[in-house]
Amino acid sequence: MLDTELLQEGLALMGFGMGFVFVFLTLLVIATTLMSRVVDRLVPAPEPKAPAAAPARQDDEELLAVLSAAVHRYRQRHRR
Amino acid sequence: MLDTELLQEGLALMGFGMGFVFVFLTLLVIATTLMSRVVDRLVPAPEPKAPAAAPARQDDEELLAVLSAAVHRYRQRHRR
Amino acid sequence: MLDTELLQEGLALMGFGMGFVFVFLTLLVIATTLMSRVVDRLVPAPEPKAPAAAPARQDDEELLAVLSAAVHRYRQRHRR
Amino acid sequence: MDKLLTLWYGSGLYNLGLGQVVMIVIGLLLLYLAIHKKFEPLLLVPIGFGGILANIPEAGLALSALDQAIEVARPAVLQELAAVMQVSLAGSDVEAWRTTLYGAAHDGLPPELVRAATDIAKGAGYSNGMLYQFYSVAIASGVAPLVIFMGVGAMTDFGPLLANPRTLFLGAAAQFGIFATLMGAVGLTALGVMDFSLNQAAAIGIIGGADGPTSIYVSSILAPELLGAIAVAAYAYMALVPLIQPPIMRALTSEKERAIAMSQLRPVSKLEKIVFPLVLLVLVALFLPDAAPLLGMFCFGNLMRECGVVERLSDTAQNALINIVTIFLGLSVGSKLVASQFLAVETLGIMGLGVVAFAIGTAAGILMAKLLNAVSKVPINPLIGSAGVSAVPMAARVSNKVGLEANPHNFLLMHAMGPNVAGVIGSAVAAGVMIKYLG
Amino acid sequence: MDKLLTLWYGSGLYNLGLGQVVMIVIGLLLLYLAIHKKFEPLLLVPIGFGGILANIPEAGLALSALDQAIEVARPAVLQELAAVMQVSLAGSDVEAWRTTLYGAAHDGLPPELVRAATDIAKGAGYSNGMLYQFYSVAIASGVAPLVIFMGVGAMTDFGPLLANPRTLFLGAAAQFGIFATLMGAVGLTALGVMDFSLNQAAAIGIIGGADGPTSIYVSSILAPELLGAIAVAAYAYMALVPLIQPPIMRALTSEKERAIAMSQLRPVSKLEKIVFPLVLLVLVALFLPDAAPLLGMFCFGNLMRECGVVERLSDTAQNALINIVTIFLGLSVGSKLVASQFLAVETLGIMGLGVVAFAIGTAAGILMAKLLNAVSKVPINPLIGSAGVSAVPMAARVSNKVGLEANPHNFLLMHAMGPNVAGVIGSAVAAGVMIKYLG
Amino acid sequence: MDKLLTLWYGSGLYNLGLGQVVMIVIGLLLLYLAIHKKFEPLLLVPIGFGGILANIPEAGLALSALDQAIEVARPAVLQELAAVMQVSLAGSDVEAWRTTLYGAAHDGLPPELVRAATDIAKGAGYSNGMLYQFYSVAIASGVAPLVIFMGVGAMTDFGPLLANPRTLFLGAAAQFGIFATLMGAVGLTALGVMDFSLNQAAAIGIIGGADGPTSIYVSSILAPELLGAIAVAAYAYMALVPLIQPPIMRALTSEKERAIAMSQLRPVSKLEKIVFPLVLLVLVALFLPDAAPLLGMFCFGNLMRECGVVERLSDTAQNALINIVTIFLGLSVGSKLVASQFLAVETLGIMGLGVVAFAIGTAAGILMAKLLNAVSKVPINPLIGSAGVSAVPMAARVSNKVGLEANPHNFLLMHAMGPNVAGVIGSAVAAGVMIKYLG
Ligand code: NA
Ligand code: NA
Ligand code: NA
Repeated sequence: MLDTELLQEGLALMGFGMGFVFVFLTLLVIATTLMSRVVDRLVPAPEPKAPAAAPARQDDEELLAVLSAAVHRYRQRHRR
Repeated sequence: MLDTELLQEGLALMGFGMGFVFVFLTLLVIATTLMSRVVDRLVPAPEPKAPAAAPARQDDEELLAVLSAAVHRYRQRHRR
Repeated sequence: MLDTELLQEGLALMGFGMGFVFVFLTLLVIATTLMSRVVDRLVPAPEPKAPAAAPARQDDEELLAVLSAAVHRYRQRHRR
Repeated sequence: MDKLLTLWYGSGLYNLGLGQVVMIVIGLLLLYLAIHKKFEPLLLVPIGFGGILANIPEAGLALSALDQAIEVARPAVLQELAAVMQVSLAGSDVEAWRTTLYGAAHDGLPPELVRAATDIAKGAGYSNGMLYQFYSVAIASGVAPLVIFMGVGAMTDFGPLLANPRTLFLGAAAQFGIFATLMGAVGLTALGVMDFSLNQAAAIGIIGGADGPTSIYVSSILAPELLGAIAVAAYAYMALVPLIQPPIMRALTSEKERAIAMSQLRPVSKLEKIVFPLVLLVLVALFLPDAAPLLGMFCFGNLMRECGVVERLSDTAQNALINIVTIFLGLSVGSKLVASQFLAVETLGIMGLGVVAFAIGTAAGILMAKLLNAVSKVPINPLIGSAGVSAVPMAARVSNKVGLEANPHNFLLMHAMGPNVAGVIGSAVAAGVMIKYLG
Repeated sequence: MDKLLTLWYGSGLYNLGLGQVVMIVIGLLLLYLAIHKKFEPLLLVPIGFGGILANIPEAGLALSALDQAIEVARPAVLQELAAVMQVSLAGSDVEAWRTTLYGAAHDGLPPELVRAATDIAKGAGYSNGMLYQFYSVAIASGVAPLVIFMGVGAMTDFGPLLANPRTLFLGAAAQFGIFATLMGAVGLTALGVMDFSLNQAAAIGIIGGADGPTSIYVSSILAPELLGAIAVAAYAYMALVPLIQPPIMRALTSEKERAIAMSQLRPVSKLEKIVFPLVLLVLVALFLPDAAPLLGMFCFGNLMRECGVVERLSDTAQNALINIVTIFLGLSVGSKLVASQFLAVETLGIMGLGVVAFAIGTAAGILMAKLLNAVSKVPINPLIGSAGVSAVPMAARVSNKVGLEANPHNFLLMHAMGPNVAGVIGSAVAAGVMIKYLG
Repeated sequence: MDKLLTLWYGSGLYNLGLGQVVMIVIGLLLLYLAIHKKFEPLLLVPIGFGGILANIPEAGLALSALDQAIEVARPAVLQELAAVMQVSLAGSDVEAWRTTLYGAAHDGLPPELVRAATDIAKGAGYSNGMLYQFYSVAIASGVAPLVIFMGVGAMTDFGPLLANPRTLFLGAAAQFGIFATLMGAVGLTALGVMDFSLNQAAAIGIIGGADGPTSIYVSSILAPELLGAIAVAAYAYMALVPLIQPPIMRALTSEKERAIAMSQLRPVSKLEKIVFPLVLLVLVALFLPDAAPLLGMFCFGNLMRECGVVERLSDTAQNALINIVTIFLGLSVGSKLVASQFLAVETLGIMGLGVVAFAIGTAAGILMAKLLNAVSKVPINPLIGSAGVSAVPMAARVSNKVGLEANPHNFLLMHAMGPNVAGVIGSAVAAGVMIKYLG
């Protein structure tokens, strides 16, 4: 292959490649947006349920932090 | 293979197969029963030792339940 | 191979082999010692930092022991 | 412009066949059943996804390098292939050439010619598809189902069975589903409705064993061309056990029988549990060597579990190892869901026979339990007979649930675990008999 | 005495070439960067160590049995090899014979002759080196990068991308780094500075995708001889993202742009997350089948993660399985760091082009974000554009950090995760295009 | 009736040979030792079970497709095999034909003829046995012992050795057990009692290294036909270390020597621990490339452990990966426990020589420690010398226990860990020397 041929091939691949990436991801944007709308219509997005679960007990959170640390240390010690 | 031949082959295989399954599992029942008897004679079945271990402390069980939940949540959070 | 040949081969291999093992491990002793010295000069061995970390809270240790046991039982129960 | 056309001619949309569309929809349906309906998701998610991958046009993920070359290579390459495969290509219709070559490659081409043709395909830049490689390593070698069976062994507690060995008879009886289905497939062929060989009929029958790995293992040996349909049927019907079994159970038992209370199981010692897999292994060695791979690995897994000294191996067999193998086994099974193989009237036959197999197995188990009840002094609730089809532990749960309806204080779960694990042994024995005669 | 000499002639010290010394030092340097500087240690520790192993003189760990025989066998064995390889060995210089045989073995020798020559090599006591075996199973088959991609899919949360699908454009733009680098490699060749084929240029370009497994997968197909240098460049520059990107980001944006606050992301439902990998899979199937292995496994991993019914498989894919494969992938890549292949001026070119690729990709992502900002009503902070190169999650963290410098209350991390994971998809698509045209 | 006879002629009971009965009993005995006596259960449970599987009559689990065909195929198939193997079958005694074919297949049949014969065997429906496949992938490739060695490296703490590098001499001395045993095997052959080749003698000697994976690796290269007996001996005697060593230790030391207190070990820095595996690797590269696979993987595992940046890889190497490989390694070793190979007088010789190897290694280690004690100012308790045979960490515990008997305040465990891990290096070096000369 001559050098100019190689350059041309490279340019062509760049053009096609970059173009294809954009076309494909544009299709994906469209498909994703449509999908989200369909899903939202079929199954309306639930209210964020965090408030119900989180404040159950603040103490719990603290206990959990202590526990997490303890479990972590336990694991590290027993790993080797 | 003619169709009647195939049917005969199938019937023969069904007969032999089902028979063999029964004979084999019957042998297994016999062998297992004998084995259990021999084992029981060699090593008399130990008394159920649950009573000794279980009531150690009821509190422990409760703590364990709390811990289990905590550990479970800890794990779920840290898994991803 | 005649038997005496085999014996000679065996003796030679024993001599070479044992010699090589010693030479190699001697080199390793030398290299390790040098390495330790170089490392020690580059990065002076840190003071043992255990005292700082360990006595943080004695209670913690006790809690940890309880937790470890609990976690262990939790795991055993849930493994199968 | 030229390149744009290449892209278009090589795109999936341009090459999409109707069969592939149907198969992709079937793959999505399997995923829906697995995810939304919780139909054996551990297997049906990988199988469904693998099925979609296998039907992506032009990608050839489920094809060998040679098949891939036959399907898409330039005419010059096809002529080279024809030369080494000693096939003559008539006419100038390239599609006809491909059909000729495909036929030759899959109809007893001597192995040395397969090697030579594969060399040409690889030299022309084609390589084995990803799913084809997974299939070769995981299923064609027989290894994946065996390793999964080892893991299942490591998760199985034979305690209830050891406490009441008579339940092995229930596990034996339920295998009648296997052989009745075999006869069904043979009968459909004799009637000219379908066209199954005896080997295929046997592989279909094993669906009645309600054991995924056993089904896959047997059909990979006896009828690999049906493996996709058989595996899908086996797992789908296993998931349907809670729907299929209860009507049959109610029809074959009286209210009074369903309310029978069973005496508590005796405690089983650790040593019995250790020795049992060895007893089973020795019996297999003496009487049915052809079941040795399946039951050998199963017993090995169980021994690791019970012996108490190799916990880390047992843990790994039950977790990391079985999970890894499940992923690749599922994708490999999916590779057999290519349109040309799956979209045949035979698949409908397999689906139909599969549900019959479960029904007959269930009925046979219950009738055997009634028989045992009639001849034995110790009462036995016939509902635990249906658990003999295996489908561990779903079938045992169904026995328990139907039992509770009749007598809310009667917990049959542990009693049903006996026939349930006996059914695993029973179908492996049946598989061994099939392989012995037909393998 | 004879034996002592054998030991000395067979020792590493006697046979050590300068190239091997240099490569061992490079291996140690990679380990230093990985361990002390924390440069992508999960890959660079195995790669660096594998590189050292591959350059141990006489051990031949990275060589096939045949290459090993060609390199060290007695003249008689070389003559046997020449006979079956149908090569004539001129003169009596054994080293020249080795060169001739090596050339013949690696320049289109027909596969049946390779087999025959390998038979002779094995018969003479040579066997495939350990790293060569790892490479064959893990990389040459294409399996290891795909399994890692599955694990990456199982660790990826598409939530931020689904909440703001426009960020896919940023992921697309950043792939310009890939194609610009390809042109760079082609340009250097046209200028006569380097000598890269189009396939090699494409494999080098993929470094700009900032995705280790994608780079390895593409170069194993298009340019296996450059795989070592490409993988090292890809992982090294990924680790350097926090150094390479910020200056470019600051140069292309104004203080005011960097301070743009973005509106909070909407919550994304579980169902959307489950369906997204299937939508992506179907698009791949329809429009770019050549990306099906990479994106198929990625989507499969992500589906396992999100579907919620196969947690044990998802866990294994994210932990035991990806770790096991990473170990062997790293060692296998290391096997390509043999002196004769790595110590070429091309490697310098690859290193230089690699950093250019990252820089251009970063710039393209930012410019695309500015464009989106200009045409859209919803404000978008251009700093998240740089995350489009992927290098998950490092590039997103860089966006966040540079954003915090301009506006200490503006947390861009979650917003930058959108283009970040879009970049993974983008480079896999680019990889598919490359393979379609050149594979 | 015909079919019933087939079943009977194909049953294990009909075909059971005395050798197979004996081997199954030996397998059960190994399981008893592993489970009840806790003899290295992680290996001996899979080995024992694999040994039973390998001896199931007619199942051919440990045979290749070709061997399986030779053993059980119909006369017509045997004639086809003879044709392609270029062997003439005299007479009409089919059993004699089998013997002829088996001899031809295992005595230097050219690889292309092996391929052709295997094609015929597979065409006739025979396939590679399950254990044969495990053996090929796990051991014949050399991979499994190496991966286990990597895991062992990841579990090894070189701290005590680095604190007191002199203990490497103890690890060197204990390897005398290896070479003395080699001479023992050679001597028995010279005396005409046994018939070992030099390669076999070397493989037997390595038992004295008290390192399972090293033994398996070396004998898979030098004497695969003895692998079963060697592996069983190696693991069995490792488990017997607490019985074999103490009498020798007491006989060679005085009460006063045994009571010697050793000064506390200095703390070893993290950096030393990171650099040590690299120092060892470089020495191996320079002086003994043939030990590179074994010690390379060992050092790699240790580097992953110590470097602190790849914890997830190190964890996997120590758990999921080593467990998976152990299961298949064990079953594969079991595949070498077939009656025809194991039930030979040579096995008795191996068992006898193995215990001698351990005893001599123990003695050499202790004598070397006494020597060091004599020439050095820093006191060294000779009891730690016995730990140089490796058998990590059992031998170190034995040193500690015997030391406590003499001086209840003297804890030798950490001091003995130095020679203990030095012994691992020492035997890998010895293995490298063997492979260099004989491989
Ligand atoms: Na069953
Ligand atoms: Na990317
Ligand atoms: Na040792």
